Amino acid sequence: MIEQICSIAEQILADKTVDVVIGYEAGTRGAVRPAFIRSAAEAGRLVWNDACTHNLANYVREKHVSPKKGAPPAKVGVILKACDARALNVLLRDNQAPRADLYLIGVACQGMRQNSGFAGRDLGDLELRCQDCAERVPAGCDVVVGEAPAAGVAPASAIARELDRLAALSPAERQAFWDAEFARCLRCYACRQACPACYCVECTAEQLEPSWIGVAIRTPEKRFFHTMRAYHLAGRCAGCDECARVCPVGVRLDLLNAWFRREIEGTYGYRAGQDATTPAPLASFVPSESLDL
Amino acid sequence: MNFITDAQLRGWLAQLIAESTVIAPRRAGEDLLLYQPVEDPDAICYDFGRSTVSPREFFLPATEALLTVERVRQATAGDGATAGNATVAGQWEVKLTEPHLQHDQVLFAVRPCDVHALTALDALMLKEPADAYYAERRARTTLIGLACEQMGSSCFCTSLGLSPDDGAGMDVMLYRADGGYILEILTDKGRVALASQAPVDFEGSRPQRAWPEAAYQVPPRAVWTDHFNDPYWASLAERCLSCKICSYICPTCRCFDVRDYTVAQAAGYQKIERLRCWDSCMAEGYRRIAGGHNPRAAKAQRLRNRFYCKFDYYPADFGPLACVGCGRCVDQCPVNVDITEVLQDVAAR
Amino acid sequence: MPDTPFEPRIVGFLCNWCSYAGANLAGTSRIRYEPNIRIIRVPCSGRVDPLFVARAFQEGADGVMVLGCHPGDCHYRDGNYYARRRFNLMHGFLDFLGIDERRLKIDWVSAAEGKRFAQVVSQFTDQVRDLGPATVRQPAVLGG
Amino acid sequence: MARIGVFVCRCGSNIGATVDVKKVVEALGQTPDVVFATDYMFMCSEPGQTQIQAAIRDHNLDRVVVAACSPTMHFRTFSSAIQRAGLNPYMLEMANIREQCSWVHPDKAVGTPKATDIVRMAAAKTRWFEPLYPHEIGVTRRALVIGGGVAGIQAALDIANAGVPVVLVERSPSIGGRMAQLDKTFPTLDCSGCILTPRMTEVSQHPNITLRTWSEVATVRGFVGNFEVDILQKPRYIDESKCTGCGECLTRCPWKGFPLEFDEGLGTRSAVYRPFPQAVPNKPVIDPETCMALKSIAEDADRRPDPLTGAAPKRKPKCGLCQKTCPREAVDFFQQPKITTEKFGAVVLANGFRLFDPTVYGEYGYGRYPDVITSIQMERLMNAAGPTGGEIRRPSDGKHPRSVVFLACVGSRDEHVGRPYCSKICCMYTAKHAIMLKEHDPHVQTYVFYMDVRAGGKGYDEFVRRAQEEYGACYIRGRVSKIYPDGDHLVVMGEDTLMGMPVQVEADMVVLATGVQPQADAGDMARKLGISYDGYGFINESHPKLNPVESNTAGIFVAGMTIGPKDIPESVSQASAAAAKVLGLLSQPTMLGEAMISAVSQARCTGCFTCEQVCPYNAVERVTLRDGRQVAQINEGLCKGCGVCATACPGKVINLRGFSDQALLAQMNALFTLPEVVAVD
Repeated sequence: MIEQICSIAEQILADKTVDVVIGYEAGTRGAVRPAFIRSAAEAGRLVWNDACTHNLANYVREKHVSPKKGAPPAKVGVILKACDARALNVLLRDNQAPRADLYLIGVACQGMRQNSGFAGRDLGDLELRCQDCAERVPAGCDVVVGEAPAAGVAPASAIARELDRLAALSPAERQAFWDAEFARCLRCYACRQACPACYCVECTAEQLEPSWIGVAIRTPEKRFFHTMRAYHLAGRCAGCDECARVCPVGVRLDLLNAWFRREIEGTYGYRAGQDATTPAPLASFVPSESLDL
Repeated sequence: MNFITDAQLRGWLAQLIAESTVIAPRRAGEDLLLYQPVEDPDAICYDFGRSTVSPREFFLPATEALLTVERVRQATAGDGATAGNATVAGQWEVKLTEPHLQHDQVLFAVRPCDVHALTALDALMLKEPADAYYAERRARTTLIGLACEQMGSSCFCTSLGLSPDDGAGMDVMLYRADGGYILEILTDKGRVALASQAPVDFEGSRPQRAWPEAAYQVPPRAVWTDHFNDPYWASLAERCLSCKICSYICPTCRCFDVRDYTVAQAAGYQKIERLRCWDSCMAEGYRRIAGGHNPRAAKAQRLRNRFYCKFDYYPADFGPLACVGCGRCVDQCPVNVDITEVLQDVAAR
Repeated sequence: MPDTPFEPRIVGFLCNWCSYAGANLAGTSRIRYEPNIRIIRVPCSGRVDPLFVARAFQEGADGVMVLGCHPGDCHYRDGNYYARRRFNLMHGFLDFLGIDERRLKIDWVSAAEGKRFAQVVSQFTDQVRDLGPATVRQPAVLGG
Repeated sequence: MARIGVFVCRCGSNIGATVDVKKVVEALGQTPDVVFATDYMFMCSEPGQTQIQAAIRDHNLDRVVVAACSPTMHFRTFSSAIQRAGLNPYMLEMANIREQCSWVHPDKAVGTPKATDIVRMAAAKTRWFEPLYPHEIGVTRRALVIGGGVAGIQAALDIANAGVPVVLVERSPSIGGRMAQLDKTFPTLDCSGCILTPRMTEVSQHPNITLRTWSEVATVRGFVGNFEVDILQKPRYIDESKCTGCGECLTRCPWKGFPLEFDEGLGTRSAVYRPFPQAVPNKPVIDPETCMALKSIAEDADRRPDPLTGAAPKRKPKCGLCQKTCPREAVDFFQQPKITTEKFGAVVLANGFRLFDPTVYGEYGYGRYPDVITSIQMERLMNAAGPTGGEIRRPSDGKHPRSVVFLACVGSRDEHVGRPYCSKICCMYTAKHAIMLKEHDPHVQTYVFYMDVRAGGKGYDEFVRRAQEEYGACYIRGRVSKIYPDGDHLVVMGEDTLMGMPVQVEADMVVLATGVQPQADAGDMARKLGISYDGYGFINESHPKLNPVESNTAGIFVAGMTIGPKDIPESVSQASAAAAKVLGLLSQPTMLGEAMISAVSQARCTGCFTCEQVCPYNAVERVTLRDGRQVAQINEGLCKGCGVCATACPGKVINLRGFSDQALLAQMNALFTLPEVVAVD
């Protein structure tokens, strides 16, 4: 598979289809990390394995690729897993990247392992999102490498089970659970920075007018930040769970987003990133639908 | 030298807990170890490598009110001057409050690197005019160190001339031994903290370990200066997320933001707090100035600043390096920006 | 203060054209209702950011009401349809975060429904009073 | 720092009796940024307003809170008062302590703290107020009237007579509408045609009116003062510029006997036809469904010009008699639909109504029994220009009826058919029919089954009484349960609820007084115009009392039955009212837009255009900044200030002026005495 990825990268760089290919390379201490390949000769640096967990759609937005203000956007080739491709669809839908400037290299995915992407850590079991994943082959790409893994992997739904467990608690118990989670949060904003759908020019959490949250790093502010972020991502979060992976103190941000995804899919039949055209569920309505509280 | 058994240690900690705020490492999740105030010696994690977040927050809290201003309307007669049937707002009394620690602090099982970091911070924070808030916390905190038994995979303190079992800066130093700890009282503060205890005298010296040799060289300042405009920084920064993980878990990062907030606004009463909160030079808006200009708008400029601050600016301005080789940022960076790799790359260019 | 019975603090976001007018009609008709609600007038229920509601709870509200025109009657044609979706989700999400769903009331009250306005407000107030003080109350520096 | 003045109104005892106003004033006087607080008996009175103005000057106030009644009551009063004292009129907030406090909480111990909270919240909100300036919008001095019935005709004439150009669009071949079908009008029994046709002619000859019949409004873009409308001209197959209306083609067309819509199916027409002799324009239309020539062209490509080369058809159309006959060579079988785009400053919608279809009442047998007809059919039978030349002959055998039964409220006041409202005109036209029948034939006996007689109006009740007393109409209060044929007559079974007994009437004819309902495409039209309509499809007025001819979209006015049931004088009055509104709007070269509208902070806009997706008024535009970023911009003429975009914006870069996030949060925070940023280092 990696040979194929490298040769595609080599080719599209050589024939100037793209200016840069965003893929994965080997980092220090056994880590895998995002790589920006700018010449065909470097394509051999690319790797593909079960630690390529980063959602590279995050780097596609113009500001990452053309750091100089006003420079024309680079043509970008990018390697995407199925979840990454959904996130990219959200960006396309929201006009955050022009499809014409992108060359999407989809890779059929066996699932990523826990601890992926960090130096000096041993890989664990499959990531929770990968345990649940029913869509292993990315859609809407210019080329797809690899084939769908053999069926038969029953989704373990660890995230869904946790949602159910929390739903069965009393509101006070749920509040205690989240207070403990948010208490650890450092407000380092890694969740936001790693999120492809967090593409705001200025985060609402840092705006001064209106100032929705002060700069204090205390539980009420943190709770409000995460409430706000989860709501803003409702219908935008495609479930790559980068936020949960990068969190240095293990806050269960995946659950917040999974709650909205489950609710939106159940109520409005919409999956974030299902395509690049369907309007966001919170920006559309059906006159006859009911208020179902 | 003394020896303290595990049981004695727990007894001592129980006493310290009763007298002061004891901050100690606790397991907060899989792969997650945090320094937190403890109420029970058994809640402490005694066997650990290094905490996920440095204990710096107990000297430079993530959020602290530098001062509180209250305006209270005077309840004196003739107040609320009335003209006809119109009431005009009257006189206000202003009250300022400064924060102080409620209890003395004990930081238990702190690692040598984190205390080296405090020493490095002292060069800035205690330099006259000293930061009164930091100074009070430093003065009222007893540091009980715990020597490392081995270096973690990302540790590189020895490359910076430090040692994993160095008791410098500690008030009391502990070295793990069979059935307890070899204990070294290093300061009067340490002696006071241990006053009520009677640890057994210990004949002999603390355990000597052979630590790995320095794996990395810190390039001299001139090299950093030469490479300021190197395209290396732009390519290194491509994968950087511009998050603040590295700064917030770092024992020497100390940047902050100060803002005033109204926290109560009632009839006849108003309360304003001046808050100092952590900030990070990695954040996009960190250097934005009035009018909107941002001299460090590009993330490459910001990421470069991190390393220059640690190895060039801080030593130039205050003496010590602003890095102690704890390796936290190496472990925690989600996109593998590895400070040791940077040291090698800069040296090699 | 065990002697003072608990009186909930309730914030009500009312759309200008229907529900606020309905509240006015309750007034002109002198229909009494529970006094706990503090009304914030907005042009449309579609103006009510669900985060206003999250903020209200954060800052000490025991209950929040969002009242708009009946679906199909929006002065701005579609505003309440968007509000309906937003609050359909936010209602459950706040509950997921630990804010009892019975503390948030979304309803439609027309300009003609003064009596119903009074009933909806009184019933909700009683319900929140029974639930007791909200536990999220954590006045914080959130900025304004 | 804001300098807020608070003025608490006692409203006589309306507020003063249940709110301790002095305490409210005292509490507000201690609130930060409030530099002046006072109370007065009647703030809205002249001395009250003067007091506010004096305080603004004496205390250098920059914001004013008036704690009194609802802003819907007096916002404008106080807004203009502070404006006269030199403040921007939007630096005012009204705290509603009357309708929403003193009137509903009679206990002072409850009302006083609540009123204090309400006023404090209002004061906190004003701290975030900024002066607002309504946007100036250029105005196109031209009006569009949609619908050529009596309302549209009246509106067009009134506007045109004031010197403003008008385009009148009518989708049928002639203007005149429903009124042209009528025989007489109640209660004066004027001949409908006699009073309407002169107006129709006036329209066609007016220098300021462009008449577009057989045309429809396709799309509407733009906003008040600046509408851009696509008008679809359907092919008439007769060149209007050549046709003189001589009618030669009508006499020669061999394809006859098709039901004539204008006669409600009682009369017939040929394939080329005009709906009625006085039609305006008096020019026929060829119906492609029934014309042999047009059918042959549609079926056979050889009879059409080559679509690519435009070469002449290889074969001639079939028939073509009209074409051969026409002395002006006006017949053009190849006419195509044509769309023209025109600009208007204002629109009057008067697209009328349709009558209820009574076949849903199976028990009445409409459609099964030929002698059960609707009232509009009765109009055509009575009309001298109608299918029977004004003789009342029943459809089945052409006999003159001797006994005629009328059923009122067919499709009105009946929840079961989704029409719970009163159609308002049926009582009157039924009485008119009872009178006219007797006038036509003194031997006729008429019966009217009714629920209530609703005859409110000048001379109306007298008219109904005349029908009963002078013309012997027998009014029976009750519903009809069944109608069935018996020999050559019909038997009507019902109940006389006043007598409390069943009744049975033998009738030669039964006339159903069908109710009024919106046009089948009323909703489509409303959506095209971006105006709101109710559950039936009637247009919602901007305000049912105070803005009865304005839609909720600025610049679009409504008149006549499209709003709801009404009679001719009411429709005409509304049309004139709408015309007056149009003339007012078009009297100035520019106008002021809304001030409380959305604004985008473009520096922070990500260009996701969620706002564009949600805006009900298409007020979001895309603009490209100098740095190449595409961002949103609000069209200040289109925005109505609903704030849906501000809420939907994921980056919170849209704010609604007057209801900004800051202002609303501050208003809420004041309740909890909570935080606001006062300084940023």
